[in-house]
Amino acid sequence: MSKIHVTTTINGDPTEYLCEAEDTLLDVLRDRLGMTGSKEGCGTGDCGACSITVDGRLVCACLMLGAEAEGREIGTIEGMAKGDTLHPLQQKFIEHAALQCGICTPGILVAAKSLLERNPDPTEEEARYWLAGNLCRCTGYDKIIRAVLDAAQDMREAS
Amino acid sequence: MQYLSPNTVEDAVQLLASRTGECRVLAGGTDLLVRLRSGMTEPDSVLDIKRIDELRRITREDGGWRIGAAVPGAEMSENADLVSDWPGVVEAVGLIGSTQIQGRATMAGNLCNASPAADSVPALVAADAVARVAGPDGVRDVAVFDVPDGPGKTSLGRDEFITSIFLPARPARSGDAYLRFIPRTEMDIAVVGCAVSLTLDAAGTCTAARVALGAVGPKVIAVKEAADILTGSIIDAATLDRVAQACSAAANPIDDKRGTADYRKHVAGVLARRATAIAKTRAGGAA
Amino acid sequence: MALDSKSDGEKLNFKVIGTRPLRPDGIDKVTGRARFGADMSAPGMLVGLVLRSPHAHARIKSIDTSAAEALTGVHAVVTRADFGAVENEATADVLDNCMAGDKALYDGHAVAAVAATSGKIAKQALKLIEIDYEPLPHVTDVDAAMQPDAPSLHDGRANETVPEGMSPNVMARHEFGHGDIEAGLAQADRVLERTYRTEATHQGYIEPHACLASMGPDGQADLWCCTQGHYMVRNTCAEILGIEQGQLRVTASEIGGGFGGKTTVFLEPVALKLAQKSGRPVKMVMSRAEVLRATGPTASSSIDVRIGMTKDGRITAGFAELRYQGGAYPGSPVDMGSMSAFAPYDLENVKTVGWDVVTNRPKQAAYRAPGAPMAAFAVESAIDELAKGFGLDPLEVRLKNAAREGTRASYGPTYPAIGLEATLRKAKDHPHWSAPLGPNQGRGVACGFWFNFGGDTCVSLNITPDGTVTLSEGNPDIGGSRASMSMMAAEELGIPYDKVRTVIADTGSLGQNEVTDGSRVTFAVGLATIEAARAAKREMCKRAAMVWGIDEEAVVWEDGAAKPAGPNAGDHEPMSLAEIAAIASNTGGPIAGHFEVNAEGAGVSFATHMVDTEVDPDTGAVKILRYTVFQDAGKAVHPSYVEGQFQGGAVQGIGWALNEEYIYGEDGILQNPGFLDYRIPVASDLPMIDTVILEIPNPGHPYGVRGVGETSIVPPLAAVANAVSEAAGVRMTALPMSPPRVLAAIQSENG
Amino acid sequence: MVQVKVFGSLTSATDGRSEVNIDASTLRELLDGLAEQYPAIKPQLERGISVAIDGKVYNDSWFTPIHEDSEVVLLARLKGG
Repeated sequence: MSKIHVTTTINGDPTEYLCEAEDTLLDVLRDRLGMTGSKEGCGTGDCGACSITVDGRLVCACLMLGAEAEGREIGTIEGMAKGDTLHPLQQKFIEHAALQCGICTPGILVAAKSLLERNPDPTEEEARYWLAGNLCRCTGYDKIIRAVLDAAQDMREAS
Repeated sequence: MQYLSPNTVEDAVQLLASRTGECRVLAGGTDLLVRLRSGMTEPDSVLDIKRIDELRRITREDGGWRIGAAVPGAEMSENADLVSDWPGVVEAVGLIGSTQIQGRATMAGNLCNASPAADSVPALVAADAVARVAGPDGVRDVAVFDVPDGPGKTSLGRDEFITSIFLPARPARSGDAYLRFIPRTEMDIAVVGCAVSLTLDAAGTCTAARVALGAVGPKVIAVKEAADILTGSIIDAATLDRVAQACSAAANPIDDKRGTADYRKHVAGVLARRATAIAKTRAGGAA
Repeated sequence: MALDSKSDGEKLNFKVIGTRPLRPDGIDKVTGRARFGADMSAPGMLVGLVLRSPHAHARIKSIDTSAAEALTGVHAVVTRADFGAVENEATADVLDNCMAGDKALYDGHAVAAVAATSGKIAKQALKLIEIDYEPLPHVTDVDAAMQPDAPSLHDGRANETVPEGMSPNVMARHEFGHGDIEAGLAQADRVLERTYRTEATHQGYIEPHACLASMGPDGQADLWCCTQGHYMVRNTCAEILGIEQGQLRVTASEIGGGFGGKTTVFLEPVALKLAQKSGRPVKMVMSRAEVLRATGPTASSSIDVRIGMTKDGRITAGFAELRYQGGAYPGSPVDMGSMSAFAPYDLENVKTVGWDVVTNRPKQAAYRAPGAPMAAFAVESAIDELAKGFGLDPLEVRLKNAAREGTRASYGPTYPAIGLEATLRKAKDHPHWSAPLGPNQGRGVACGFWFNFGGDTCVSLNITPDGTVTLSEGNPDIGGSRASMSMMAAEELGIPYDKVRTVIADTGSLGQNEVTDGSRVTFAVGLATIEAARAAKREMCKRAAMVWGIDEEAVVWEDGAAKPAGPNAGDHEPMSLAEIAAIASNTGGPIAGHFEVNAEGAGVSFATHMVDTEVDPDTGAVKILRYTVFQDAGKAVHPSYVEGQFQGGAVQGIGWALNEEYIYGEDGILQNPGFLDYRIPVASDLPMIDTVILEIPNPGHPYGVRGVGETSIVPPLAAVANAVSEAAGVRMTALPMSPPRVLAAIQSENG
Repeated sequence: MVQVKVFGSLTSATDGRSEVNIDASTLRELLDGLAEQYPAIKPQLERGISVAIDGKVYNDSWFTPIHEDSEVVLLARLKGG
C-alpha cells in the first residue's frame, strides 16, 4: 500500500510526513508526529478537544484528512506559547483555575485564541457561543469564560 | 482508500467517471469523515474538491450570488454583502455545527449529505436556490429542492457533483429567515427547521413568498399552502396563525430520539410564525 | 485507625490554606505537554481493538477467531476463553463485563479483542471474527424488568434480602429508616404521593478510556492508564489475570475526567492479556461510542414517594420506594439512594425501601454521589410541591425540617456538627432569593447530602538536599489535588507553597491507596500529607537537637525552622528546613516523613442550590437564567478549586435535569452513543454559576476539611425541576425535562 | 454490651429486631459478635458493611474502639464516585 507524502507547516515549522488516505490529521499529529497536545474526545467533531487552525481557520483535526494538509499552515496547542512565554490565555487559564482535569484545555485555548484574533472584545455571550463546540465536563464553563474575557481585556490593554 | 485532489472541475469529472468502485466527494468533510471513521461508508476513493480554485469562491452573478461548493460556512458569514442579501440562508449555514465545523462545512456538502434535518436546505429552498452540477455530459443546473431524494440519497448521477449553488437576485423589500429548534443552544441536529423568504410591496403587502420545512419528512418540504397564505396578505397576526397551521399540517415527521411526531408538527408551526415575522421585518415590514 | 481531631492540629491562622496559588501541573496542561491515557506509546506497540455485541441480549453459541488470527499483522486475539475463573463474585462480574462469557448482556458488551500492527488491520481482523449469536428477549426499563415474566439476565442471583416470587432481575432489597410511617402520615394535613422517574446519564468525561500494557513471559507487567485509582486497577487486573499484585506496576496517566466512571476497569485486563499473548506492548483507546455503549452510566430510576406535611410545613413522615436498574450486573447504587433520600431532614418517621434491578444495559459505574441525585430529585420535588401547595416559602419549610447537630439521620446515626442549616440561611439572605422574576420564569431550590469517605491512604514526603520537598501520593489528580496537597504540606512545614512538588506515584512506589472517589482525596490524602509532614518535622527537630546538643523535646518547629524552646534549650539560632536538609547526610541520612492510614471518619456534607429558569411555553425549551450554589466545604484548602467542584457538579446536574439521557430503541440498542445526541451542556447553555462556600469545620480532619466533590451534583436535579415546574405552571416528575416532555406537560395541564 | 442499630433489610436476620446487643469493645469484636449471634447476617457482612460509631463512619478498621455508651449503627457499605 502506498502512502501519501505530505509537505506542510506546523506551528511555523516545515514538516513532512507519510500518511494513509484514511488517516485524519489528528491521527497524523498524535500518532505519526508525536504531537499529543490535540486530544481525541469523540472523533466526530462534537467535543472540540482536537481544535487546531488551518490557514488561520479554526477546525477539528479529527474531521480533516492528513492528506488535506498539503501546503497548509497548521497551528496547534504546541505552538501557542512562544519559547518559555505563555500566551496570555494560557496564563489566565492557570490563574483562574479554568481547568480541572485539563483534557479539554488545549482545544479550548486554541479556539479561544482564534476568537480573540477575530474579536478582541467579545461579550460573554459571544465567547460562550464561539466555544460551544468545546465540551468541558469538569468546570461548568464559568471559570473558562472568565479567563477568556480577562485575557481579552489584558490583551487589549497591552496592544 | 485513495485520496484524489484534482485542481480543475474537468479533472474532477474525469476522475469521477473513470473510477471503479465507490468514490465519495470530499468538500468540508464534516459529515464524510464521521462516516468514514465509524465504518458507515468505506469508499475506494475520496475526491477532495478543495483544490479547485473556482469552487472556493463567493462571486456576484446576475445580481445574485454564486457560492462555490468548497466554500466553508465561516467564509459566508464573514461576507457582509452576502449576509445583507440573504441573511436567512447565511444564518442557516451558520447553524451547522460549532465554530470548528463552520471552518470546514460547506453548503453544498450539507445539501449532498441529504440529511432530512440539514439546516441550510430549507433556507436554500425558500430562497429558490439552484445547484450547478458538473458531470460527464457537462454542466447542468438543478433546483436545490430537487437534489435530495430522501435520507442519505440525492438525485445526482454517480459521476456528478455539485460545483456551486446560486442564490438569485433579490427584489427590493425582500427578506428571509431560518429558525431551527434544538434542545440545547448549539451543537444539536435540528428537531425542526423552518425557512421563510418573502417580498413586500411598498404598502407592506406580501407579493411573493416561499416557505420550507426541514426535519419533518424524508426530505425538505416546500409548504406551498403557507406561501399562498402569505402572498397577497399584509402578514398580520391572523396570517401568522394560518401560516403556522399550514406548516404544522404540512409537516410529516416521525417519532425518533430527537422528538416525537406530534412535537415536531407543533413546533413547525411555532417556528413558521416566528421565522415569518423575522423575514417580514427584514423586508422592511412593520414589526 | 481512627482519626479524631488532634489538639495539636487545631489551626486557625493559616498562611497557605485558603489562598489561591497556581496549580503545579498548570503549564503542562495549557501547553499540551501533559500526558493523558492515550498520549503514551511504546516501541513495537500494537493496537488493540474490541469487538462488541450488536445484540441487547444473546447467547454466544460459538466464536471462531481463526480467520482473524490468520490475518497478516494480527498478533493476538482474545476471548473469554483466555481468562480463567475468578472466585470473588464482584470481580467475576467485572471480568464478565470486560469480556462476555456465555451471554452478551447488552448492546456494546465486549465479546472479543485483537491486537495488530495497525488500527486498520485490527479493524479488519474484528470483521473476520465469526460469532454465532442466539438472540434472547431483552429488557432495558427498570419497572419492566421487575415484572415477574420479564426476560431474565441471570437466574438465581438474588441475594437473601429479596422475597420469593419476584422477578429474577431483582438482585437485592434495602430498607432504612425509623419511626412509624403510617402514624406519621396520619398527623399530616396533606399526604403527597407521586412517582418520579430519571433516565440513566453518563459521567461524560471528555477523555475516553485508554491504556498501554506490556507483559513479559516472566509475568512482570506494566500498565499505563487513565483511571481514578491505579491501585484498584492493579489489584483487579491481578485478580482477573491470576498474577501477583507485586508483579504488575501500574502508572496513572493524567486523567481527563472520571466523576466515578473510572473507578473500575474495562480495557485494562484485556490489554494485559493481549500483551501477554502477543509478547508486545498493546495500546487500547476507546471510541466515544464505545465509552457510551459499554462503560458505566449511572442507574436509571423509578421512585414512589409519600410525604406527609402539616399546613405549617412540618414533615410528619417520609417514605420512598426506590427502584434502580444498574445495568447487567447487581450493584446499582440504590442502597446509597435509599440512605441519602431524606438525609437532610430531621424526621421522626422515615422509611426507604430500595430495589436493585438488572437490565440489558451496560454495568453501571459510580457517578458523583452515586445514587443520591435521583433520590434527592424525588424527595425535594415532593417537599417543594407540598410547601408551595400550602403557600409556604420552600426555604422556610426546609429550614423548619432541617437536620442539625444531634438529629438522628434518616439512615441511622446521630449527626455531629453539620452545615445544612447554614447553607439554607445563607440562601435565604442571598440577593438571588429576592431578585424579581419575569413572565414564564420560575425559581427553584433544593438541598442535597453526601456521605464522603476516606479509606486506605499512603503518602511519602521527602526533604531534598537543597531544602525543597517532594510529596508522593497515590491518588490520580482529577481536579487540582496536587495543588491542595502541596498547600497542606507547605502549611504544615511552614515553607512557601512553591517549595513543595507533589507527584502521583506508581503502584511500585507506595502502599495501597483507595481510588480517587467518595470525595476523599483532599480529606484523606490531605490528612496523610499533614501527618507525613509532622513526621518529617519531628525528624528535623531531632537533627537540630543533635547539632545543638540538646534534648529533642527542647526543640519546636515554627515558621519553617527548628527552634530551641523551654528553659534548658539554650540560645541557638533557629535552623531552617533548608539548613537542616543541607546537613542531613551528616546527621543521620536522608529526611522523610511518611504516613499510612485507613482514613475513616470523613464528615458528611450538605448543599443548597438555587436556580432561575425560563420556559418557552410554545416549544418547552428551558433556559437556565441564574444559578447559585451554597455548600459547606469544612475548610476550603484552595477556594478556586472548591468553587470549581461546586460549579462542575451543578452543571452536570443541569445536564441530567434537562437533556442528558440514555435512549434505547425497542430493539434494546442504544440510540445515542455520541456527543451529538447525548447532550451534555455546552457553554452557550449556561450562565455563570455563582458559589458561596461555607466553612463548618470537620472535626475529623486537622484543618477541618470535608470532601466537596460529590455533594454538588445532588441538589440540581430537583432545584431545576422545581424551577421549571414553577415557570411552566405544571409539576415535572420525569427527567430529563427535554423540550418535548415539558411541552407535553404544559399542553396536558392546559387541557 | 453495645447496642447496635440494624437497618431494615437486615432485620430478617436479627429476628425482626432493629436493635441488638453485642458484647464488643472494638469494631472487629462487633462484627464477629454479630456474625456469631446472627449467622443470617453473614452474607451482608461478606458483601461489605459500614458502621457508624458515634456519628463517624468506619468501613474496615478492626480496632476502632467502641464504648458501652457508643452509638453504633450499621449502614450499607458506602460507595463513592
